[in-house]
Amino acid sequence: MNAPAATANPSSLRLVLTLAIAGLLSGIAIIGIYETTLPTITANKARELREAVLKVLPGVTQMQALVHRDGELVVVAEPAKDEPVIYGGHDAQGEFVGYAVPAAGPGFQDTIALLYGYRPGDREVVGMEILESRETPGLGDKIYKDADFVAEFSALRVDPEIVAVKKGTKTGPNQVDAITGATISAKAVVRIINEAHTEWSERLPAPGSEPMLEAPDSPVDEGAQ
Amino acid sequence: MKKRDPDLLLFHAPLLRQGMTTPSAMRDVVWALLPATAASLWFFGISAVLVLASSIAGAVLAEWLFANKEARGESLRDSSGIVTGLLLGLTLPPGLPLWMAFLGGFVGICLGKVIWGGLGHNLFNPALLGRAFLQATFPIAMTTWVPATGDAGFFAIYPGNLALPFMQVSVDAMTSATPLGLMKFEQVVTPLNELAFGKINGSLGETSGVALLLGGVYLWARRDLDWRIPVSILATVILFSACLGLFDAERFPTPWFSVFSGGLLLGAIYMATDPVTSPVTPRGAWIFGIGVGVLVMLIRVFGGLPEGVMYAILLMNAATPLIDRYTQPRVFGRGIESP
Amino acid sequence: MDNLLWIFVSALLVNNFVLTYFLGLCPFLGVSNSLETSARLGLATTFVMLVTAVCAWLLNTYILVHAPYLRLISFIVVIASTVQFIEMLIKKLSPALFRAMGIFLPLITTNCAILGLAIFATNRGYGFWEGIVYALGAGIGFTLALVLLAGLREESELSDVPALIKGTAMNLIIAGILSMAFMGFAGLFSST
Amino acid sequence: MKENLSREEFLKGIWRDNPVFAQVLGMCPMLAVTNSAINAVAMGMATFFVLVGSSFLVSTFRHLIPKQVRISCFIIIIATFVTIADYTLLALVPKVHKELGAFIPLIVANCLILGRQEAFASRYPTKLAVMDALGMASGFLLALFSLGAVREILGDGALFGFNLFGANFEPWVIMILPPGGFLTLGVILLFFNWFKTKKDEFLEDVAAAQRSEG
Repeated sequence: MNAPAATANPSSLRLVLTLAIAGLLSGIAIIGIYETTLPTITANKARELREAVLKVLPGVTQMQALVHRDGELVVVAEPAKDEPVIYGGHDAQGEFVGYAVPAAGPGFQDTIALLYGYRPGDREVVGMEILESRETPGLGDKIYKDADFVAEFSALRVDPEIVAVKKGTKTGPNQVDAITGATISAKAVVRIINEAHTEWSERLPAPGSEPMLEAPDSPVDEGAQ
Repeated sequence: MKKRDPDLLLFHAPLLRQGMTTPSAMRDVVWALLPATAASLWFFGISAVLVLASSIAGAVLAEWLFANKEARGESLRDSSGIVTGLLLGLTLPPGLPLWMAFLGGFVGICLGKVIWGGLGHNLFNPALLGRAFLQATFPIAMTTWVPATGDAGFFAIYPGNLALPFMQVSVDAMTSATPLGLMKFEQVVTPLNELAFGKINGSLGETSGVALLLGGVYLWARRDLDWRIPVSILATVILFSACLGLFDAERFPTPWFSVFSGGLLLGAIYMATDPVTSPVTPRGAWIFGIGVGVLVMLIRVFGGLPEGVMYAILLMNAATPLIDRYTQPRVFGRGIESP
Repeated sequence: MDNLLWIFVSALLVNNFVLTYFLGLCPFLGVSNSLETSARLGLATTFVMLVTAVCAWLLNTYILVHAPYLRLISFIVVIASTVQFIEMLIKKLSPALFRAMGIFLPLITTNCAILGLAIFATNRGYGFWEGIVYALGAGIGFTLALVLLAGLREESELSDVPALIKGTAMNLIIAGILSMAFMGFAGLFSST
Repeated sequence: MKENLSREEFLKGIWRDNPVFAQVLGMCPMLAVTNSAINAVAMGMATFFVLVGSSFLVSTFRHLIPKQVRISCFIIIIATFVTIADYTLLALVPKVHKELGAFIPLIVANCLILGRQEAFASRYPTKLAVMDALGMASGFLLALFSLGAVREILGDGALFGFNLFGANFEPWVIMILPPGGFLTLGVILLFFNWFKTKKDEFLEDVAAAQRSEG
């Protein structure tokens, strides 16, 4: 056996020095990899977000981040940490189409995070995409795997509030057919959207006076960041 | 080998009074289940026979395959495999594919008995383990409730029953919700007399509360069951519902609805009382029963699932070693604080 | 964002650290073969979890916003030194408690449940109180799972478990059964 | 002789001392992500990288690291490799990274990795240490893959996302849920035990036969 060759009683200076050097080298390595991968990671995230926003707001080709500060909705390039943010979607001509609102809340198994598109002019939810969920495979995961259920959110009135009803008994424009066997998951999605809507509706400006698109895309340039 | 003082052994259940043998106790349970079985045949026809037979076959096959050579004859004769299969079958939906019922019986015996070294050593109720496995494995099939055959006649088989092994049900079954599901998701209350006498949707055995109670009385009269457990479970459920009713009578179920709906009676009388997997001391039995009652109501009212009897009993099975340990009359005697 | 009751119940039962995230299995499989040991280990872990949650919140709020890449390293260093510090503190203040808890403290340093708690709380963006409640739920849930498993395991060691299954395989299967039973808690308090 | 030694170090990790099946090490943070073969392999690869990398460094610098602070040094080295793996996966395969989520940083707490540094890499020359790490890491990868494959085949009717049994297969959902992880590993260990017992019996029979002949 080769015992570690360190002497029986190394000075404490040596101990501290070893740790310091190890820490320093590790720091350099970590910062190195962080700086190298950062551009790709940021680009990936931006693309993912963009794809989700375009999905929940049909007809949208450009977007900008909006936050609520001092009683009005302002355009920001980089929202601060922990600041709730929504996205304004505009079509190719720069006309405002709707908002994409991220929301989250408890589901059947764990937190469900989603993004929904909202057109304030029609007071309608026009699209919904689940970003994160651990719902039961085969049942609860229908909230994103079942195209019929997702399609329920393509023209859905928010007044007085969205309601999930037993499958096949849908009567009003504010009702969603729940999923047989996964009522809780379906209701959770509806509740999350309702809560987020209540929270945001008072912060949104009157229809027609939405923030203008500040940095229009150079002629539609998909994928480039 | 065995480390403890033989006086302290409390796991050689089933603990029986003198003159009783395991086969006779098991046979009593089969007799007691007759009314409920008959009710399930009456309401669900030939499908009930097929589902029950499949789960019994699965259980008995597992028992036979894994028993020691010497014990093989014995373990079959004490008919505990049949009881497990029958109990499991009674908790299954009538339209369940038969291969799933078979698998449930097989897995129930494997997980519930074989790995523990056979009857008397298991810590969980084998029938409920089989059902929990099926519920987790085939959540859709296990929550597809077909309505009672009624007019279609005794020999009408639910199409779901005949799915090929490992395959899905290809036909869309006519489904409907159980009274608990109706209550929880649509706020529809099923009238009490239907709950008590049957013809409600649900698993095979839970359709008629009265039939289950009859069997319970028989078991009690034969002294095969510790009356403290069903009594404490039912009392807890009634009290819990009554308290909730004080807050909001509209939203929460009434006490009688809670008792007669779902698998509560089946679970409280036949499964929670399994002498092997419930505490031995009277005080332990009360704690066990109250625990089951509270968990059932917690899951039914505040949980995501409409029914929680199976989970409540399994969870209290898991806690039984702890209950036994802390309700022993001062044997370990160190007054360790209960965690 | 999420309400506190749900965070607590979710960490305690629905998403129990041991039974659904498989965190902290090493103590279950390796260390705890008796009920008392498990209970003590669980309590010690809960305590360290609470302290870790506070530290993680401090780190996240004041340091890691500027240098997110140091997250992992700083969490490990903080957990290791917290455990060391608590050990010294307990030794000084209550030798009896130290004797009861002492040997478990170093083990906790390598318990993935602690690091897991810090990372999950960060990923979920929990604030101060949410973090505390989350840690409390996770810790008590860890203790509960460990104690239940230890009770079952003690009992199973006294029965004629076939030689092939005895040991780790049996413990894993018991854990699987318990995990199956805990599935009944899914959705608890999620709609209130 | 030297060649044999390093081959021996490599092979022992794959079967005889397989970290999961034989030593039951390092699976706590890993079981959670073995619900599909692809996740299991991704996690296994990340662990592979971390284990081999840190064994190489630890063994190369083993004479420079004082005994008193060796554990801290090991942890710093391991954590650095884990952070590198984390960012690399996030940049290259964001989809897989999302599935593995918070479990990648938890590789740090894998007792297998720290255990190999303490028991092997800090005592032996670089070549042997790397062989040992390669063997252990391959054994670990193999174990994770078999778990992930069993769970995905039964739980989803597919392997690496390719459907195996046709559209009508009824998936065993429990297999991709947590209880399935515990039960599958339990059953695999059972088979491992069974195999070992059979092998021991066989060897004993052979030995007995030789004795009686001799």
